[in-house]
This record gives sequence, C-alpha cells and structure tokens, in this order.
Amino acid sequence: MAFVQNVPFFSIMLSMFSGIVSSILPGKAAKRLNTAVILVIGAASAWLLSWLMRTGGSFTFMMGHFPAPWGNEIRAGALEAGMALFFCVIMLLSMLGGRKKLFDEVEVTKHNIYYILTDLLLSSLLALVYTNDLFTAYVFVEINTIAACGLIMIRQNGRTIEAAVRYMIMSLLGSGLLLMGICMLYDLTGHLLMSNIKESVAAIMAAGTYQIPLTITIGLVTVGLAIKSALFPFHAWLPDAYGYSTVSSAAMLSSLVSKGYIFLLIKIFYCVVGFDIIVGSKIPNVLFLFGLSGMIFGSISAIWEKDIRRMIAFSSVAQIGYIYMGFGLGTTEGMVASIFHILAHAATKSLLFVSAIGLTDVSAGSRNFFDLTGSAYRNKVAGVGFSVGAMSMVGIPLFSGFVSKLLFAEAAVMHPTHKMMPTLIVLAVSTILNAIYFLKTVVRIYVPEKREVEAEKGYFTMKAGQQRLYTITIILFILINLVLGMMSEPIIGIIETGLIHFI
Amino acid sequence: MSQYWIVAAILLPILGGALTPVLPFRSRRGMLIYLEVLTIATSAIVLTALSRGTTETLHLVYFVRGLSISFRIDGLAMLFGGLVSILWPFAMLYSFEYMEHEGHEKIFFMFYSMTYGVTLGVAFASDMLSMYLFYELLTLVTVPLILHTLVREAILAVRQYLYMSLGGAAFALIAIVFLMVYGDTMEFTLGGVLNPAVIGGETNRLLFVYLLAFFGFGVKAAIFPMSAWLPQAGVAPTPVTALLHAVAVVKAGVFAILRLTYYSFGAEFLKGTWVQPIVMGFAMFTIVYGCSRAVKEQHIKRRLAYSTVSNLSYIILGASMMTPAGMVGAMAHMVCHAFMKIGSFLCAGAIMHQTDKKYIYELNGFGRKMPVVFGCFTVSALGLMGVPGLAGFISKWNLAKAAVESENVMAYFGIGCLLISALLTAIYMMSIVIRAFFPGRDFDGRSTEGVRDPGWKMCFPLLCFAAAVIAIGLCSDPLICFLQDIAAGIY
Amino acid sequence: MNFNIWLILAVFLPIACGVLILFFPGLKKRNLLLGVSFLSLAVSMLCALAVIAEGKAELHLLQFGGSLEVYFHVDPLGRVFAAVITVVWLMAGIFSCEYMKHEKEEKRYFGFYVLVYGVLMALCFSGNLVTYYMFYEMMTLTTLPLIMHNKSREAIMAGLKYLFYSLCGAYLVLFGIYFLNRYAGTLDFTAGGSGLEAAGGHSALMLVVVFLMILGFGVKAGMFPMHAWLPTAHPVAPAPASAVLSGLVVKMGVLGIVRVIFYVVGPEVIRGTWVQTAWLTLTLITVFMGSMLAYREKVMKKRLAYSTVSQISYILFGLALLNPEAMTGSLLHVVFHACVKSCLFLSAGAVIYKTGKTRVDELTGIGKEMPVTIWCYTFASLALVGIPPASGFISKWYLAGGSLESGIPVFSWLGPVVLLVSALLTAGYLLPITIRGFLPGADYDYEGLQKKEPSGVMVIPLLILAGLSVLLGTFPNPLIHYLNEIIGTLF
Amino acid sequence: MFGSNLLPNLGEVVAMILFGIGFANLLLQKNLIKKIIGLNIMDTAVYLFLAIKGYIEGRSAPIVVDGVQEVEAYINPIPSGLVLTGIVVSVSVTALMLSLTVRLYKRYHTLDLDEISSRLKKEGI
Repeated sequence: MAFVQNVPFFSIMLSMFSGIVSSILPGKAAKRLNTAVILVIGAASAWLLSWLMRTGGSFTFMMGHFPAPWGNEIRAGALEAGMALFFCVIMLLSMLGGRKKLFDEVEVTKHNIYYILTDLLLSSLLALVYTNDLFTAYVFVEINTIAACGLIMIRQNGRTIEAAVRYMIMSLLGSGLLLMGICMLYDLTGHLLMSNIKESVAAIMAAGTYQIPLTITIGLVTVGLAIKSALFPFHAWLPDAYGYSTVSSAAMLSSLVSKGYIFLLIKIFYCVVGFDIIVGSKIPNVLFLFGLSGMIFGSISAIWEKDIRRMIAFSSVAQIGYIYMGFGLGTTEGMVASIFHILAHAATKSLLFVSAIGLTDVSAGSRNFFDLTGSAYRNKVAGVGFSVGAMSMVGIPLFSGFVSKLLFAEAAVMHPTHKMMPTLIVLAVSTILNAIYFLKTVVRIYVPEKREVEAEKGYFTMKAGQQRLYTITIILFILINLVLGMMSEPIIGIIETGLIHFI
Repeated sequence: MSQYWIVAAILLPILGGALTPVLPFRSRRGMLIYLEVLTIATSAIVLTALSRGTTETLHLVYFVRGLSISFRIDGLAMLFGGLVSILWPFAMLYSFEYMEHEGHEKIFFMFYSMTYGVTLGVAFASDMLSMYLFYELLTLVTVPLILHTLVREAILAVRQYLYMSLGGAAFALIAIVFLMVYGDTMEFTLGGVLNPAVIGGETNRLLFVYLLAFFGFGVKAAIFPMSAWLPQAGVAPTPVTALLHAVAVVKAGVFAILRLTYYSFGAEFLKGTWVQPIVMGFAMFTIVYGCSRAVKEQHIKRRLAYSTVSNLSYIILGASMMTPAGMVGAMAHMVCHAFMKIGSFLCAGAIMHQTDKKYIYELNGFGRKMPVVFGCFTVSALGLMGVPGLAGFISKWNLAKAAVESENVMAYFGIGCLLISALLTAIYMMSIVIRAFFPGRDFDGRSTEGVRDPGWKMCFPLLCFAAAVIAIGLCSDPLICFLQDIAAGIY
Repeated sequence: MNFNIWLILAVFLPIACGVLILFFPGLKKRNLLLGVSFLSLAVSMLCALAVIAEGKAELHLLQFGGSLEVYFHVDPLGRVFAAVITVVWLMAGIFSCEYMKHEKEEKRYFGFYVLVYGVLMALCFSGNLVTYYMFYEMMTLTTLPLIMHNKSREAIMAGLKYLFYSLCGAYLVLFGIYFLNRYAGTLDFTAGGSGLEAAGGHSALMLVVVFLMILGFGVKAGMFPMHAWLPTAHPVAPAPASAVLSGLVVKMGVLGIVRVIFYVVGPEVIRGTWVQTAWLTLTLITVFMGSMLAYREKVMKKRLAYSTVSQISYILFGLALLNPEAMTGSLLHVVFHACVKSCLFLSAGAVIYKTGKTRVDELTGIGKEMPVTIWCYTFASLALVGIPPASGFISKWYLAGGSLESGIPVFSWLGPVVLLVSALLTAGYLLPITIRGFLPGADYDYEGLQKKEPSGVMVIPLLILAGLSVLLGTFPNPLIHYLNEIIGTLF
Repeated sequence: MFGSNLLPNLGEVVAMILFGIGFANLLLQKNLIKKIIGLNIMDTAVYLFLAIKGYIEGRSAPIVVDGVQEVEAYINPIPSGLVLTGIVVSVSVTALMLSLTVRLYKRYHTLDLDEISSRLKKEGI
C-alpha cells in the first residue's frame, strides 16, 4: 500500500485535530494554524490527485484493519481527490478575502472559535468527500451543519442568529429525512458500506422485491440532501444565511457547504444505489422540474432584490437549480456538466461575495443597490472582481460559467427524450435573467457618483496598495475562473475518469 | 503565414487601445497621432493579409470539447474585415475633432480602438464558437461607448442593449451546441456542416433551433421585435453611432446570420422549409416598419437609426432567399449601406457638433451654410433612395435580381417592400435635404449665422465616403464579381 | 463614329454647364448669367440638332455593374421627341429671360433649366430601359427646383407632392424593370419589342408587371388615378417652367410607356388582355375627368394643368388601342400638344407677368389690353379644341379613326364619343377667356384701358409657338409620313 | 392484503407515525421550543425504528456472560451502536438549538420566530 493512500485519512484527522488544538490557541496562532493546515491538505490532495491520475483507478482505505463489511472505510478516486483540492483552494481564498472584514465584524476574542469552526467544516467536508460509509456520512453531515451554523452566527447581530436558527431548522429537517433514509436502506440491505449496499441493492432489483420501499428510501435521501443544499422550493433559509453572515462564511457556505451535500448525493447516486437504478426510478424527473423552476425563480427574485448580498445569494439558488437540472437529465453528460458547474459556481460565487464586500465597504457599508453607484471607481480591484464574476455567471466565453453552460446545453442536446427543448429554452431564459441583474449591477457600479454626494455619504477610496491581501485574493480568484474557463479540458477529463471509477 | 498577421491585427488595437489611458502622452495631439497610427497600422496589416489571401485555419486556444478559438480568412471574412478596416481609420480621424469637447477622451478612445480589434475578431473567426466569443466581447466592449455621456437615457439604453444582445446570444448558443452535435465540424463551410446521417428525423427540431438562433443574432441585426435598442443607443457620441450602429455592431449581427444560414446550417437545408417564409416575412415587415418609424421621427440620429433598422433587413431579406444570388445581394447591400449610412451619420454628427441642433425642423437653410456637409448628406440620401448611378441602386438591383430569380412569390412581395421603403426613404431623407436648401420664404438668416463647415478632420472622411458611394455606383462590376466568387465558394 | 462625340456633348454639355452655372460663384450680373446660360443652351442644342440630323448613332457609355449599362442609341422616335423638345425649350427659354425678371434667384433657375435640357436629351436618346430609368429619376430630381422656385410654403409642398408622386411611379417602373431584366430578351430598345419568350409560364405575372409599369409612367403622364400632383405642381412653378413641364416633361412618361410597350415587351403581349382593357378604361376616365375639372377650375394655370391631364390621356388612349393609325394620332398629338400647351402656359405667364391676374374671371377685357398675347392664346386653344385646319384636328381625327377600326368591343365607339365630349369641354374651358377678353361687354370702361403688351422677348416665342400649332396642322404630311415609317417598324 | 402485514410490523408503523409527528412539529410550529421538541420526537422515532430492526425475537444482547455461544444467540449489535451515535448527535444538535433559542429570547423576549423576523425587518439591520 503506497504511503500516499493515507492522505485522505490524514487530511481529515489533521483538520479535525487542528480544530481541537485551536480551541486553546489565541486568535492569531489559530489563524496561522488554519492557513497552514489548509495549505498542507491542499498540497497533499494535489499529490494524491496526481498519483491517482498516474496510476488510474481508485482505492479504498479501511480504518483500523477491519475488513468490510464490518470496518469503516474511506474511498478515494480522482474525483474525490480533485474535489478535496478544489475545496481547499476555495476555502483558503475565501478566508484570505474575508480576513479584514472578520476583524470589523467579529470581536477578537471569538476569532479562534471562528477558526475552530472553519477547521471542523473542512474536516467534515473532506469526510463527506472521502467516506465510504453511509452512517459516517450522516454524522459528518451533522457536524458540517453545526459548523456552518456557527459560521453564520459568529457575527453577533439579531439577523445572523435568526438566520442561523432558520438554517438549523431547515437542515435538521433535511438530516432527519437523510437519517431515516439511511436507516431504511440499512433495513433493506443490511449494510452501511456503500459498495456492499450497492451489490445488495442490485440483487434486490434483480429479485424485483421491495421496489416501493427502495424508491421511497432513495426519495428520502435525495429530498433530505436537496433541502440541505437549498434546492429551489426549500431555499427559504438561504438568502438570510448567506446575506448577513460575515463574508468568509457566506463565501464558504455558498461555495462549499451546499456543494459538499451535493457531492454526497452524487456519491449516493453512483456508489450506493447505482446510476441506472436511480434513472429507472422517476426521481431525476422531479429533480429536473425543481432545477428548472429554481433556475427561473431564483433569478427572478434576484432581480427584485435591492440588497447586493442577498441578490448574490438568490443567484446561488438559481445556480443550484442548474446543478440539479443536470442531475435531472439523468445522463452521464448531464452529471459531468453538473459537477463542472459545482466547481465553476463555487469559484465564481465566492469571488462575487468577496468582491461585493469590497464594494459595500467603500460605500459606507451600505449594501443597497443604489448606494453602490460608482463604487467600482472607489475600489477598483473589487470592481474588476465583481465584473469578472458577473460575466462568468452570465456566461461570457473565456470565463468558467460559459463552459458549464456549454456542457449543460450539450448534455441537453444529446439527451434522447423530450427534456431537450425545455432545458435549452430555460437555459437561455435564465441567461437573460442573469444578465439582467448582474450587468445592471455592473453598470451601476461603473456609473461615477457625484463628488459632493460621495463626500456627504462619507464614501472613501480604497487603493489596491492598501489592501494587498485582498487584491491578491481577487487576482487568484480571477485566475481560477479563467483557468476553469479556458483550460477546462483536463478538468473535465478528471471528472469523467472519476465518474467511471464510481461505477 | 498570413493568419498570424490576422491575430496580430486583432490583438494590436485591443492591446494598444487598452494602453491608451496608461501611456504618458505629452499632449492631446500626441495621443491622437498614436491612435491614428495604431488604427492605420492595423488596417494595413489586415489588408496585406487579405491580399495574401490564405485559407488555412489557425487554432489559437483550445477550450472544452476540442473547441478552439481559431481564425481563418475566407470570402465573407475578407468582405467584412476589409470593409471594417477601410472604414475605421476615417471614422477615427473624424472622431478626433468630434470628441474634442465630449470629455473622458482617453477612456473613449481606448474602447473605440478595442472595438476595432474585436470586430476584426468577429470577422475572421473560423468557427461558430470563436465568432460567438468575439460577438459577446463586442457587446461588452461597446457598452462603455454608449454609456459615455452617462446621462440617464444612456444608462437605460445601455441596459436595454446589454439585455437584448446577451439574451439573443444565449439563444444563438443553443444553435451552436446543436451544430456541435449534429454537424461534421464547427468550421464554417459554405453549404453547411450538418451531417444528414446524424440528423435523421430531427429536421423540424433543427429548423426550430435555426429560428431561435436567427432571432438571437437578429437582436444585433435589429429585426423587428428586437430592434428597439438601436434607436435608443443613439445617445452615444456620433462616431460610435456612425461606425458601430451603422456598420460594425449591426453588421456583425447580419454577418453572424449569414454565417449561420450559409456556412453552418446551409442554404440548401433551409430552402423551402417552413422557416424560410417566417424569416423572410419578418425581414419584409422590418423593412417597412423601420422606414415608417423613421418618417415619424424628428430627431436626426434616431431617424437615421430607424433607417438603419430597415436597411439591415434588406440584407436579411437577401440572406433569407437562401440562394447564392441572394447572398450576393445581401453582401452587396452590406457594403453599400455601410458607406452610405456612415456618411449620413457623420454628416448628422457634423451638424450636431457645429450647431447643437438635434431636430430636423431646426435645420432650415443650413444647406447654404454648410455646403460640404449637406452635399455629402444629399449624396448619401440619394444613395439610400436608390437613385441609379449611386451605390444604393446597385445593391437593390442585385437584391431584386436575386428575388426575381429565386422565383419565390414571397420574394416578389419582398421587392415590393424594397420599393415601398425606397419611397419612404425618399420621404424621410429628402425632407431633410429640401428643408436645408429650401428654407421657405418666411426664413430669416439670423438663425444660421456663424454656422459653417467643420474642419478638415471631419470633412475629409465625409468627402471620401461620398466619393465611395458614387464610385461604387458607377463601377460596381469588380465588387459584384468578387461577391459572386464568394457566394460560389471560390474564396 | 464621330457623331458619338456630338451625342455625348448633346447630353452632358448642358448638364455640365448647368452644374457650372449653379456652383460657379461668379455670374452675379444678370446679363452675364443670361449670356452664359444661353450660350451653353445654344451650343448644346446645336449638338442635339447635329445628332438629330445625323439620325442614327449609338454609344455604349459605361458598364456600371452586371447588365446595367448606360447606352445611348438614336432612333427615329427619339429624334422626333428630341426635335420637339429642342424647339419648345428654346422658346420657353427666351420667354423666361424676360419673365424671370420678377422672380428671385435666377441663377438657380437658369442653371437647372440648362441642366434639365441635357437630361431630357438623354431620355430621348437612351437606348435601353436602365439608362432611361436612370435619367428619368434624374429628371424628377432636377425639375424639382424649378417647381419649388419661389420658396413659398405651397411651392415647397407642391414640390414634395410632385417628388413623391414621381418617385412612386418610378419605383413601380423599377419593379417592372427587375422582372423584365429576368424575363425579357433584352432591355435594349428594339422596334417591335423583343418579346417575352423567357417568361414561359409566368405570363400572368408578366401582365401584372407590364400594367404596373404603365401605371408607373402614367404617374408622370398624369394618368388617373395618379394625376393629382399635376394641377398642384404646375401652377406654382414660374410660367415658362410650367410651360415646359406640362408641354414636355409629362411627355417623358408617354415616351417611357411607348418604349416599354412597343420597344421592349411588344404590343402583342398585352393585346386583348385585361391589361389593355384596364389601360383604355383609365385613359378614357382621365380624358373626361380632366376636362371636367378644367371646366370647373377658376385659376387659369390650374385650368391649363387639368387640360394637360386630359390631353395626355388622349395620347395614352391612342397608344392603348395598339393599332397603327391610332398610334400615329398619338404621336402627332405629342408634337402638337407640346407646342400648344407651352404656348398656352406662356401666354398665361405673360398675362400674370403684366397684370398679375391669375383667375379667369379677372380677365374680362384682357384682349383689349394685350391683343397679341390673347390672339396667340386663341389660336393655340383652337388647335387644342381641334378646329380644322389647326393641328389638334388632325391628331384627333387619327385617334378617332384608329379607335373605330381597332374593333375592340366597347371602346371602339366609346372612345370617339368621349373624345368629342371632351373636345366640347375643351372649347368650353378655353374659349370663354378669349370671348370675355375681346368682348368685355358694355359695362367695361374703355377709358381706363391702357396697352400692356409685353416686350418682344416674350411675344416672339408666343407667336412662333402659336404659328407652329396652326401650321403643323395645315401641312402635317411630312410629319405623318415620318411617323408612319416609325410605326411601320413597330407592328 | 395491504393491512395484513401491518400488525407484525407494528413497531415500524409507530416509528413512522412518530417521525411524521416530529417532522410536522419541527416544520410547522411557530414556537422555537416546540420546534426543538419536534426535532427530538423525530430523532427518537428513528431510534425506535433502528432498535426494532436490531431486536430479534428470543435472542439476548451480544454481551458475553458465560462463554461465547453460537452466533444465533445474539442480536445484531450494529443498530444499537447506530442508536448511540444518533443520540450523541441529536443531543449536541439540541443543545445548539437551545442555546440559539436562549440568545434570541434574551434579545427579543419572544419565542415566535416569525415575530422575531418581523421585528428584525423593523430594525432594518
């Protein structure tokens, strides 16, 4: 067994223990530790990824030498490693980007708590990515939820607490359903390890018994995770949670937490139930409908929104809709497109949150759309960042959003059934809606404000020099975006190989 | 070899333009010289590359699914690229004098020359996706130019423009994906790339998609339901309105439609299907609609903009005949209209620059005071009317010829629309000319005191364009033969 | 070949001179202006005469694209028209150098006067339909300033009306040209027409096309339903201008129809079809309606204009019958009506010039004041009414004879009846002026009467034209023989 | 037919009903405390379900008292383990929720979530 195969386990443990350690460290040290841990794990994942790509294939890692079906297992393939790497990168950048804001919004004594939560979040995400055991997955889902809730309410004002409560309630509903689903699955198959479950599910299907319970189980799991990842009709908690928490939290929540759940769902689809069985049950069609309506209604509510942060939050409702629409197509192309969109959206959305905060800061902290007039001149870096993000979301070529849109469209066109035309039309329409609210904002921030107004509202100008870290972060974000947009071929390759290993 | 030149030509103005606000110019004059040199150099490169004429494809960047950003010089590209590269230096020269008092010059010229590069990109892109890329960029690059004055109307106009063109592009993208799946290659090939084996029973679906894409690109080409943005965009400074909203941007839309129709789906595939009457019908309606709105309009630039709307649909009409002859007619009108309309717009700009008159009823008796401007205006007006011996007649002749030869009854009515719109054109153009030269007896000279022709920087391009209109009108054979070769796929 | 030089001169010398007069800043002094214009006019007329005398000459001037070619070809018909035009033009010119004293901006007037002459020559000598159309449009545009000469509001309005009506007609013609270009053997004028073999199954379409072209040229010829511009436009123009307008310019519409029917399409194509019937009906309606309106009109020049409407339709009626004798009548009437109507207008002009009276009922006793003028007027009117031996009689005789022998069901007898009725009406609306003019009645005060006879410069043209209108009727045979030769080639 | 295997699986049925009750409470109750109670009911239902699944008629818990007997003697231990884990999780979650509730109550002196949000709107933070 190659040493590199320990990477998944170590990275989970490392982050968790660093969290525990941080609890006794002062804020600064915790910060350093956190950054270091993220860097290390990222590097390790990159190493793992390269190794996996070189050797090809995937491996399972049994904890404590108990073989299946008793022991607990970790499974790592190209896709998992890639996801881990990507999550690390995004998390690092989000932390860097929001660091300054953190000092304004969270009192210093609580900083180490913040980093504890971040570490926990990372560990739970990694666990979700790597684990091969459904119940472990459930536990880490809960840990993830708790960490996320903490990240929301770390900024102490009524809004955040209320948002946290709402978030908790919704995700508890979700996890309740998930748990129920898992238990029933266990009841049906007698296993908790994904691979074993898959075999026995196949056996059940072959025997043709327990059809209805199986479908119900899948439904429970799917709905549970859909609620947690804010699919359209269950998105009520999202705008507040993303809109009022401190910026790093918002970025991480939108780009990592929900994506973690979605990735788990993908794993369940492929490794637990088996993709063709999923497609056979009518569940994808439901997801398809919810996805489409999410794409439309999310954008529409974003158009009506005057608060820029909430607007971005609503736009993520639409984007999640895209992803589930890809699931709903029920083809491998659709899956690939969705997974790529997970990456694209994560990169873009965190960029948008981070740059939006830059814009609101120079506008006397007001998040109102109209107070942002000319803010792009007051904080050029943030302006550029926001424009890039917006273009990517609208799907201008060269940016990541375009590629995922292209993949979705291609998947739709290749789709055999009647889902083709609705998908394409909705894609086009939602593009227009995206264009409406994003570019409206871009134009607004590039319309210069009158000097006297700026003076009276107490606006100030922020040079790139005064915010080096921030500037670097934004630049890195933009680079990632461009890479995803222009060199997407290898990434898609990774995704495809990963999916193949899932099956 | 020469496709590398093309890349150079595309990048040069983009980078050079981007540098404009950064470079330390000692004087305004310095900047102007720099810009003009930049533009002329680009045009020179383009024209030399065209004269070299090569058909190899250059793949610049590969992105997803083996799709690449790639360039190639084929006939249509030669036409559009050549046209743009001829017009741009003149317009640039003109804008030097015009923009003197408009402010924010550096930003303006930055985007103005960047637009040049992007337009060339649209022209020389060798497959649907590269063209789509530059098409989108074109939308974005021109936004600051429309926004330039920063007045409320400008902002509204920009929003409308953005939403409509990007939305349209989104629909066009659908067709691109379909071409990816159903076509042999993304490369533009005259006669279409669709692979009949793959199509199977999907014909109707493909036709529907073509329709979507047609209207998607039709936004920039200002086909009726989507034509609203063009007159609104008239708030931009005149060099923009003249060059972009009479030539570069709108022609890019038409160009895209030509690519879509003749080089991607293929005329043969579309001819005689149920989409053809729809497309043709919309073109015909737009022709008449644009003219009649122009007649009602009192604001000079808006009137010209509406006339552009209808003239663009002449081109679409030609394209919608789905025959080589129709393509020739379309391309001919593309060229002729470019010269005539940019001429008339620049005249309007000169008027607005010299005297802040914006409305037609304010122009009484200017003819005497600004002979050059109004002389050129008259020439282009007559050209647009289609008086024989001027450019307009040639293109209309070819369009009508194609229509008659297509032996498609609807096309006959298309000729009718051409002539109706010619009559309306006469009404809205000649009424300006007559008002300028025959102010009426109760007219007192005081209102036109101090009005005179602008400086050479403005007059020279005007004269050149007027001369071009006459020249094309009197000796169009080389042009038409070239176009026929293009339509026959020789280039 | 050396006559082609004359041809070029005959066409382009006046145009060049006209442009020169218009734009040459000198020529402030009236005599200088008159000198220059008349010199150029005279020279070009000499060239024209040379061409006419030589008889046949042809010239491929330039190929401006595809089948579009400027091609001149002198044929007998053209010679007749050219000769008539030259004579009348000269007369009106002489008249106008006195008359224009009391109008402003003579420079523009004479400039265009000379210019239009060239255009008309070009029309007479043009050898194919494209060339004809080209100069037809040019004629419309260049006669416009003559109509709008005094820049009064109604003048400009009338000018616009004229412009739009003519363009409307021109575009109808163009519509036809597009189709003939495809289906006719050639657009060159060949006696008897080249037939429409190519049309094949499109005969119905062709009929529509031909009918549209007839309508189109009919606009210029003031044929119902598109006659309305004529009574508006002619009266506002200066008298000599209106003289040539309604004496000659309207004839270009006639020439156009002749060229299309007898030189391109060929009469056989429409003989006995609905087109002929419709055409005949329209002409007869126009004949009757024109004279009725003239009868009820009180303003003298308007009345003359209406009479033009009806008289031109005599000619068209003769053409529509499509038989040699009637056609002889028509062509004769072309010649006669040119002399007569210009004479009438000139005398009206003389009256206005001297007395400023425009309404008929003011003219009591005018004969006492300016006898010579009114005598010329009287002879001309007699000719128009058709009292033997004056000219009108001959033409109407042939027309009636032609219609009787044509054997078309109804029209063969209906035509002559209408002609007679309208002849009576003509007498009714022209002669009262003479009668009241010479016999003012008892209550006219002979003391207050003073002679207002205009100077020789005005009287001589009147005399010549009146003389022509009588004499051509007395000794018509050479003309008739010549015309018969022409017509012989057509059927 | 449908009802026939209802009685044998009485326990599962009860678990499901409880789960439904809990879910409904968590979703619909205005009062936060009631919501939390709903949450606990929901979790408990799941534990009941697991326990029933794990229990096999006539076998003893897998605790070795006097020498290891054959496998058939013991019930499946895993569900019990799951139940324990689940309890841990639910307790922690409940604690978190309660702490949040306390905070909110201190701020706004009410447990009605909707009223709290309406007040927040008024505050306009």
